[in-house]
Amino acid sequence: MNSVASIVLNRSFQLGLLAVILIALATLPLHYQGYNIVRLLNIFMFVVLTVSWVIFSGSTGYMSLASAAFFGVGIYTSALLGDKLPIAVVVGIGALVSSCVAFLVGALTLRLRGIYFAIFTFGLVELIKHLTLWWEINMEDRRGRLVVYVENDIIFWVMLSILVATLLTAYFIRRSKWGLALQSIGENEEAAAHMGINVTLVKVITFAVSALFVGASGAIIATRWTYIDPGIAFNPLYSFMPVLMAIFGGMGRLLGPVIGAIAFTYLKEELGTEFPELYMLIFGIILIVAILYMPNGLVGLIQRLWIRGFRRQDADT
Amino acid sequence: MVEFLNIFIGGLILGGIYALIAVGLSLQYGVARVLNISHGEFIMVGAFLTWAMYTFWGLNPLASLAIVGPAIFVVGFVLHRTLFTRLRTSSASPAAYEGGSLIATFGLMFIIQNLAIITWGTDIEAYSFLNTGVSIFGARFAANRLTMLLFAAGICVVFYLFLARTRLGKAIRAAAQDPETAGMMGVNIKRVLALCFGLGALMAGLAGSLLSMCYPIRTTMGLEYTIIAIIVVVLGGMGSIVGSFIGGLILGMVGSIVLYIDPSLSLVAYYFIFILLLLVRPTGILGK
Amino acid sequence: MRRKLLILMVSCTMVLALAAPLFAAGCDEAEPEKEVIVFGAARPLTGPFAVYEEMAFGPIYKMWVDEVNARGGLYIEEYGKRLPIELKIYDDGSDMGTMTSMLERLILEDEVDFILPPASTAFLFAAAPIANKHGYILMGAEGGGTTLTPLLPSLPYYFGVLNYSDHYQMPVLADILSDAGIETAAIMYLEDLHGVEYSGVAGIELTNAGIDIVMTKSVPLGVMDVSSIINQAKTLGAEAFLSFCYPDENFLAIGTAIALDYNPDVFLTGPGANFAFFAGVFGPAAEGIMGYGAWNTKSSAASEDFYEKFIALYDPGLLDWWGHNLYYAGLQFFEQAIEEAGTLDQAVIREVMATSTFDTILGPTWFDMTADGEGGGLLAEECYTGQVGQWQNGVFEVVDPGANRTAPPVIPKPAWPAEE
Amino acid sequence: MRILEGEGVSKHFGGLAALSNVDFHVDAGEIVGLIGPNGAGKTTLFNLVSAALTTKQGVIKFKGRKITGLKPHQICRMGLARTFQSVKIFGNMPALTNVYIGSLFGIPAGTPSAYAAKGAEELLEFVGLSASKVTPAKDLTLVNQKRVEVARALATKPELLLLDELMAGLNPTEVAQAMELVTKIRDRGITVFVIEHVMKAIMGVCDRIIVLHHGEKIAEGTPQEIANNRAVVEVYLGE
Repeated sequence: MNSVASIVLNRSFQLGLLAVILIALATLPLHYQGYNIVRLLNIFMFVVLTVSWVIFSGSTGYMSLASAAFFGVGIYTSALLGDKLPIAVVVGIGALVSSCVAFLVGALTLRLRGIYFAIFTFGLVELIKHLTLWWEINMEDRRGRLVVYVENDIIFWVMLSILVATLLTAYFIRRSKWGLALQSIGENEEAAAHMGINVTLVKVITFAVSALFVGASGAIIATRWTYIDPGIAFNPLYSFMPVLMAIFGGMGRLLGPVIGAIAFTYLKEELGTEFPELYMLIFGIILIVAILYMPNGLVGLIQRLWIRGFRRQDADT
Repeated sequence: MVEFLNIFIGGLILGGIYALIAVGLSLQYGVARVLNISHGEFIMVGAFLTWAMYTFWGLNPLASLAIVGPAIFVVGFVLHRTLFTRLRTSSASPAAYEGGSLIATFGLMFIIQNLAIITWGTDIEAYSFLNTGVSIFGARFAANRLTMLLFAAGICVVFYLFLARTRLGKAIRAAAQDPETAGMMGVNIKRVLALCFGLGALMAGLAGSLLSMCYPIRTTMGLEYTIIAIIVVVLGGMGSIVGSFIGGLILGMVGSIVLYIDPSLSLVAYYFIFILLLLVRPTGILGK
Repeated sequence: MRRKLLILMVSCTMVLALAAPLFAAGCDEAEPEKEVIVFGAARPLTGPFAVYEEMAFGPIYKMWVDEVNARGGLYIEEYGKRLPIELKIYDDGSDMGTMTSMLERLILEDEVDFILPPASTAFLFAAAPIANKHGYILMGAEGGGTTLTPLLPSLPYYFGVLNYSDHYQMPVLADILSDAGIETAAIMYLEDLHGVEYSGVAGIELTNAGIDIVMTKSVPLGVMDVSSIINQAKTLGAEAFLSFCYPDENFLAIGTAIALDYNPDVFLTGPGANFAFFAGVFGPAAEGIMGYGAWNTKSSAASEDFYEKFIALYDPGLLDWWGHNLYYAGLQFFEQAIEEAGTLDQAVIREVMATSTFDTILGPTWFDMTADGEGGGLLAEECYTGQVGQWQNGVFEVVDPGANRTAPPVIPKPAWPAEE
Repeated sequence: MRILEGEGVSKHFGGLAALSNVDFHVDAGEIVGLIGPNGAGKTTLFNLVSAALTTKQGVIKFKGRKITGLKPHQICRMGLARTFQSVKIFGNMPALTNVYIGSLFGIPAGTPSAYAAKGAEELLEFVGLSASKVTPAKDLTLVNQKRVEVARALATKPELLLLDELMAGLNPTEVAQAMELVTKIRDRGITVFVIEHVMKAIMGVCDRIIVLHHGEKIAEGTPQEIANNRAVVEVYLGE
């Protein structure tokens, strides 16, 4: 046991394992064209949304419900430019535009705290949605747009790249001085400011960085949806889902939101297909049970069971 | 003059609807600290109960208020005594409780909606009740909408008096200010919080009953009303009953004016005002 | 240390759990003998579009499947026997992302034999290219519209069934109105694909027919008061009021018009007026209101039979006098095309559908394909039982000029019933 | 040398004047006390100096440079640190991290992290908390939380330290320790400006005392002078 553990805990072994997983995922579309490509890329997308949300909201404690706005901006970028530019460029532009929107919003609103910030960001999604709608109807006399078609394996690779970028960013922010600043803002913003942290700058930039990935994933996933309109692009569901997934997984460490998003997406799809008539009921019950019995999320629960298991093992030997 | 009345009374009616939708949520968040995403589901259930009783038993929708209100109150009260009380005692901090209860109400939303779909299906239901015109100084209004306004105003006044004048109402306000101190002063905090949640649900149910007189209803409509309620509550100031009423009226008036100028801008205007107000005065019109 | 180990084990487990189906999918099992034909669909069982599943295409495809199975299934020559139909319905929660994924899941993972369409025009637009990419026939149900028409040449597997704005509702409406001497019309439309399209097409068709559009106002989804619009239409004295919205707004418009005593000669609404329960909701006030459509039991003997079958199974209030006979006829057509082809090969069936005429409850039924025959098709104009309907004495009469007409239009419509 | 000076500093909340036209100064190397009854405007003054609040009336200068209009983090990096009346620690972080953050961000050029970590440990030891390095700050006693705040403020390498009621709620032994700590801070070459209610402490440790009442400065002088000042005695006894 011990020797296995020491191999498993070896850092280069871990990195190697990660590399193997990454290569396995990246080469998957080369020899496989089935639905799991779609399933995986949906999971990637929700992991990106959730981890991006956690990068900013998880540490600072500002609960953002703006994900759907950034996501929608990405989607619209794709709808507007998808047939004019290479898809990688479109994704990049989607990311940047989202990020700029986030920067502006952040600069305007980050003095709002607690539930007010959450509700403001939510209102923002609706405002952008209705403005776009109004613009399309009154200025362009149309509603909705067809999005350029892209092969699933291309979407998969782009989404995988966004995922890797998101995870790396989240990981390095967490380990850096910047992450410490974010955390101290979450603990006590006033004290952080008096300790020499430029809280406004830190918050706004982090907010903008987190929106990069959300916008990028919106831009690429739009090509799968083929047709979009403001109601579809700025769906508040995409604001709530990352929050639910992060809390479901547990926010203590990076792995929590990742596992939360994976488990949640998987569960939702399987329940929706296995029990289409009852899945909302089951899903609702799972949510309530989870919040009652897993205060630290899925990861917290696994950890508790693990530690208990270890104790028993220790007692046995 | 007629145009002014059209806009003004039209605004009052809309405002009354918005206020009614929001008051319950305001109480639930302001006192019980639950941002109830399933609020709209309670509205939906109230609407469907009223519709069902009218369609199958011929019961007057206004009479059904007396049944719908208490029934939904009991559901809300029991939910809080079981689910939310447990959650509150096991939460590490008030912030954790707010987050946790948010998720729990999401769960409730799914559960209630699914049960409603099983019971009533997903089609549109509607019935005609008092669908005639009433003339006020030459301006015409739908009788059912005016009735709804009167009842909404009446319910909100009674509710306000209950909070302001009765012993129980004072206990609720004390709990809203400072639950711990209120607890020490002999207020049974668990019961008061459950009461608030129940009352919030009751208000949602009544709102649903009244709404069903004027609008078609669907089992999937809940979230739309929750969103309106959140806007009004934030506009008025969280936890302030009077604030919700004023917030509703302002939104209604603005809505009425914008509908007169350019209907397509009405929702844009709502969210614009909402966002502007949050920037200028984040605690809402009557917030502290 | 333990924590790290734990994290690692958890991630490995998850990766394995995800990878497992990949390997499973990789192993080819021996093809078992074909026992059933699976029809799959991503339908909105929940969310705002759930109403479609309950009232529009939902009851029809279920009814059709039961009937086919009662006959023992579809006879496929290739297998030399009848194969019963099995439905595989997933919930898309009225979310575009879920719908597109579910559709691909049905095609790629479940490998269903055929797919049925998702609900609403926008979703149909999204589904059509996906179906086409995988070579699956997509018979459209609730939805269709001008936006899709220019794409038809690139969508050989798409077969649209429902009639819509310029196919051929608004031209017919313009004829009806000009025949009745209507000179002015007011339009209220919903800010969505449906509303924008109808108001646009109606604007052109009515103006061509010499009718003056005196007002065009759009309302957002979720509008809670339309009195200013009704008041304006009343002030302008518009002889026809056209509400191109969904039931929520259409019902609101009618209720408001009654309360504000605006009784135009013609009152037409989009989806809402075409449902049987509409007459129940509005009672005598429904009298004279027009809607998209249309068919009724007088349209043909086959319509009468279909009506009887429907009400034996479902609440009569769910009946849709616009699309139900078309959806059913579409499925009957599909069924005969499959049997005629004698195989489950979609490309073969597609050719049969594009070139054949089959008998359905509409009578002889065929699709008009795009010019070169290489694109998709729309149900031929001659097959429709009507384009515009009007409530008269509790019946949704077809009031089109010509052979489809079941009753002449009543214009001006009767006054709203007196106050009780 | 005047390290801190204010001229005509005023602050209104709504219609209420929390501070009106206050002139004050602190010389380098001094320990200056700021006293006054509750609501006299003491914390408001600290908040203005550290930019937690802003005002357009009056000028505040630090090391001869005008600092009104700057942001809190800028003031901190200029070498002016503070603690808070009600402790504002980073509760879920270990005590050491609290201090570490101060040294990481509070210095203009930033400190190399290894060096910062070492400095942080040293400062924890300085305030007598080397035993609780890894304890989450929220689990410490109030006294120790206040000490963490002091160490955290010191980590930003200040030239002037504002201490807001360091001794409130402490028992006599702890007050004595705190007094000793204040002196030790000054011995490190840091000027100290303190708000205090514990009279014995402030009289014992301060070189000079400023008295505020209803937002106005009513007296200034050595502890001896203040103790004998009639206006001050009236304010305190008349309460």
